[in-house]
Amino acid sequence: MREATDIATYLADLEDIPGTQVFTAQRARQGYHLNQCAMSLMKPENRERFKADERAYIDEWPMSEEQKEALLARDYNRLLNLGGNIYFLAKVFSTDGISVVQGVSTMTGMSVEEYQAMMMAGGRSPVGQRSIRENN
Amino acid sequence: MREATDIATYLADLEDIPGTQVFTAQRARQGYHLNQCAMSLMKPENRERFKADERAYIDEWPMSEEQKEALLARDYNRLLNLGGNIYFLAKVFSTDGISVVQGVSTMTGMSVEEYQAMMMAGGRSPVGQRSIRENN
Amino acid sequence: MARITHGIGCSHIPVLGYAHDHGKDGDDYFKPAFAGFDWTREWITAPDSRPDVVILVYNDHASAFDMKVIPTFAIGCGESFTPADEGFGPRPVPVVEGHPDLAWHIAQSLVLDEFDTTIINEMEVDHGLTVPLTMMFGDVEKWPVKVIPLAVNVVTYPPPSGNRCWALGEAISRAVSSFPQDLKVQIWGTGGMSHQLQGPRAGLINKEWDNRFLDGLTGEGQDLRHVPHIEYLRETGSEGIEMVMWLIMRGALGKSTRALHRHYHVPVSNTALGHIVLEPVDPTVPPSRTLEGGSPIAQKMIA
Amino acid sequence: MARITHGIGCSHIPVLGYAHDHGKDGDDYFKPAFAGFDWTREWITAPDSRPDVVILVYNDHASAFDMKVIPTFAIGCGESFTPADEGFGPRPVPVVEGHPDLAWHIAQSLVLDEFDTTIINEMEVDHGLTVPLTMMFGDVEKWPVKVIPLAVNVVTYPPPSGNRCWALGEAISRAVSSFPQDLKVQIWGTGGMSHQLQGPRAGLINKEWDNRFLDGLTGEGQDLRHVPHIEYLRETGSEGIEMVMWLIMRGALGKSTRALHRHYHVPVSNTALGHIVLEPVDPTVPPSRTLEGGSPIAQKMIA
Ligand SMILES: [Fe+3]
Ligand SMILES: [Fe+3]
Repeated sequence: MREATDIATYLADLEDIPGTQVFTAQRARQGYHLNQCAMSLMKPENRERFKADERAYIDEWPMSEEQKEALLARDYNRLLNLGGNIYFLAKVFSTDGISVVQGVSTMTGMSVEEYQAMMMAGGRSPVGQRSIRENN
Repeated sequence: MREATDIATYLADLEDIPGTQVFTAQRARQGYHLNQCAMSLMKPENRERFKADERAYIDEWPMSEEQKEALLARDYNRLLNLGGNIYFLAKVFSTDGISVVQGVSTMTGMSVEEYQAMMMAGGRSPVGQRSIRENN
Repeated sequence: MARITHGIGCSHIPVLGYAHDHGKDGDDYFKPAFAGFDWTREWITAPDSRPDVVILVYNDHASAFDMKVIPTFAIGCGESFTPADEGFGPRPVPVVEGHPDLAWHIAQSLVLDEFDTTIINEMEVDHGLTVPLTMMFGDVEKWPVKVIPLAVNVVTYPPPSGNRCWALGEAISRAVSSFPQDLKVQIWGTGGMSHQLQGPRAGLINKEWDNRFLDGLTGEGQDLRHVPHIEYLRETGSEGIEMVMWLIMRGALGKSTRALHRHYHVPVSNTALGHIVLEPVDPTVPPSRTLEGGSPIAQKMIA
Repeated sequence: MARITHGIGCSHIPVLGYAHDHGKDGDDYFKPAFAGFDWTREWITAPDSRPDVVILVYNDHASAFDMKVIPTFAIGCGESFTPADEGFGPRPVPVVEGHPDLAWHIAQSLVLDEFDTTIINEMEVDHGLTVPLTMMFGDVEKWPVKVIPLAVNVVTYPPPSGNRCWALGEAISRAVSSFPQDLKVQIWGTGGMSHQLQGPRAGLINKEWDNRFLDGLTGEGQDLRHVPHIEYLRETGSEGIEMVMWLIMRGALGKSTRALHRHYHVPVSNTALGHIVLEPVDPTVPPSRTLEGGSPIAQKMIA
């Protein structure tokens, strides 16, 4: 029993959830500068500079080209895959003047209207969404 | 027994040591800006500004007049009494270009030479210096 | 002596702050969400139940803490805390006044009790802290309570376990009851309930699980302290993990509780809104096993 | 698998860094202090005993952390750490390279093991960390080891208890031995021994107590974990409390140890210099009582 209780087993389980990227150390490390860059948009003067020239602004951060392209494209699923964290990326939603619902809906493959209709109907059911290996 | 184990009893004991100011929360709060000001002297540009006009520099910090006077006078025992912490105050030693031994000796009522001689002879004995109430 | 009189659980959904600040709380969409707080707003300002201080357990959402420093438990010991600019200007709500005397007392007691707390003297506070204040007190010139922020890392994995959170609550109860001033203290656990803000699975809601969780907070049961992180993630969405913070609140209430009020509403934005007001029935918490002063040698040193 | 091969205790007296950096380590005053490290310098670079990584337990002296944020235990997970300017320019020593893989592994394991660690990704390191590196490795172009800084609050009261420090060491040992890469890891406890830098009582030295402490680090005894803070303060001076950090090192070595080398010298500046090299005899540490994965529900979730 004791052997199965270490951090490695714990972490392996976190990868078993459909459509979900848990913000583990590995992702935190990969996305470090991406997230720090997104967080810098909390300052109004940085938001202005970002809006004036997005590419120039993000070139100040030591991110990978892939991360930069995904950020310019507002491809949030890709950003999550590259170590982005949603609370940091939400500063980009605000900068773009879109709501959290709008931003989040872009990751689901639904239109905002479809996503909102799903939420009004009680949200996405956990059935079939719990585990990749158990398919439940 | 359990009643005697809370933080209040713990803290009361810390006040029972001769010639010693333990850096408790109370002192940390009282000395907050004094210590932050001393720590700012880690930056070379701040050391220059401080040396150019000490009073003007420390007036930028919301310290009490008593703290300011003690700092200008390099009265370290008084600074400890007013919430200063030695690791923060040591940035003032460095700024003044004096060694830690020199700075520390000023608090003991000895000359640097007397203090150094005491250290060379094995340091101050703990005998009689352990407890005010036990006088041991 | 100070004592913990009640615990409150409450989601801290940012759009509720927005709705309140822009006078939209009467709109059809928001009305049922806010209506469930009418009872609490009346109760919490009544002379018998009004608290002097709230220990407000919440998480920072990349506002005060960036990736440079990630404390597991951080207790705000400052005089006051300013609302953060989360990307569209700070919320137009009062500055939050702290209670440094009690906060430092708790912080010091926790360290002696072998909780490895981080002390914070200056920080801004985001919707995680200000939205629950708005839900409870509405539109005020000045918050009618002092607030001790207790920030918990639930963003970078792993967050503290449910068991550790519950145990922290127990230690907070011990610390509060050794504070000499006569104060009524509430503890609030915030965040949740089920929600997921990321990826193709975003929008997940689990009413059954959330309501079982609310059930589990009352009575004598301690099953919730053993729910592992992976269960929150699978059942309640990636952001449902915030519910571990409610367990700090529950742990601080002691052996058994009863609910005075309960409210659940779906949807608010992406999230299931939950709210509960709990009263201790038997507030006993276990004695510290670990307090430095509890060791025989320490006892001998203490006159 | 990674394993903790040895523990080292070592004072981190700033003037020794100064003496080294200015070529004064051969001076009459400093020579006996440095001479006690000759054995260690040879031993630690020998192929059998040279470590790949050092977990370096130290305290920051108002260099990286000001009064705004005071973490009890902070683990450096960054790629590298630059020497701090403590008031007269940074020491002319190499940048300290971290081991983020192992550091994050330990940090995560500790949180699951119910230690409320703070993760630090960017910080400067002061004499508390760089002086022990100099004492062990001398004048080098590049430190021959990776270093994981573990900063402990021993400045603002209360520091963690001796028992908590020892238990943290045990948890670090468990974490290291679950790291899959084959690494020789040393753990160093630094600071102390007896000294007081403040007030009329400054200059206090207690050779008897210090040497009993060194004795207590070897063998099977665990008495040191129960020494209360007030005893360090009374017996070893206000800055002698730094010795609690040696207990993290000792705890990580397990059930029993033996000393390979020992050195004690008074005075160096205001301080009693102590140094010890320890080898585990029986490295067993107790299993975690608290690991989230240890709960039956978590076990069921783990396939
Ligand atoms: Fe939240
Ligand atoms: Fe030190």
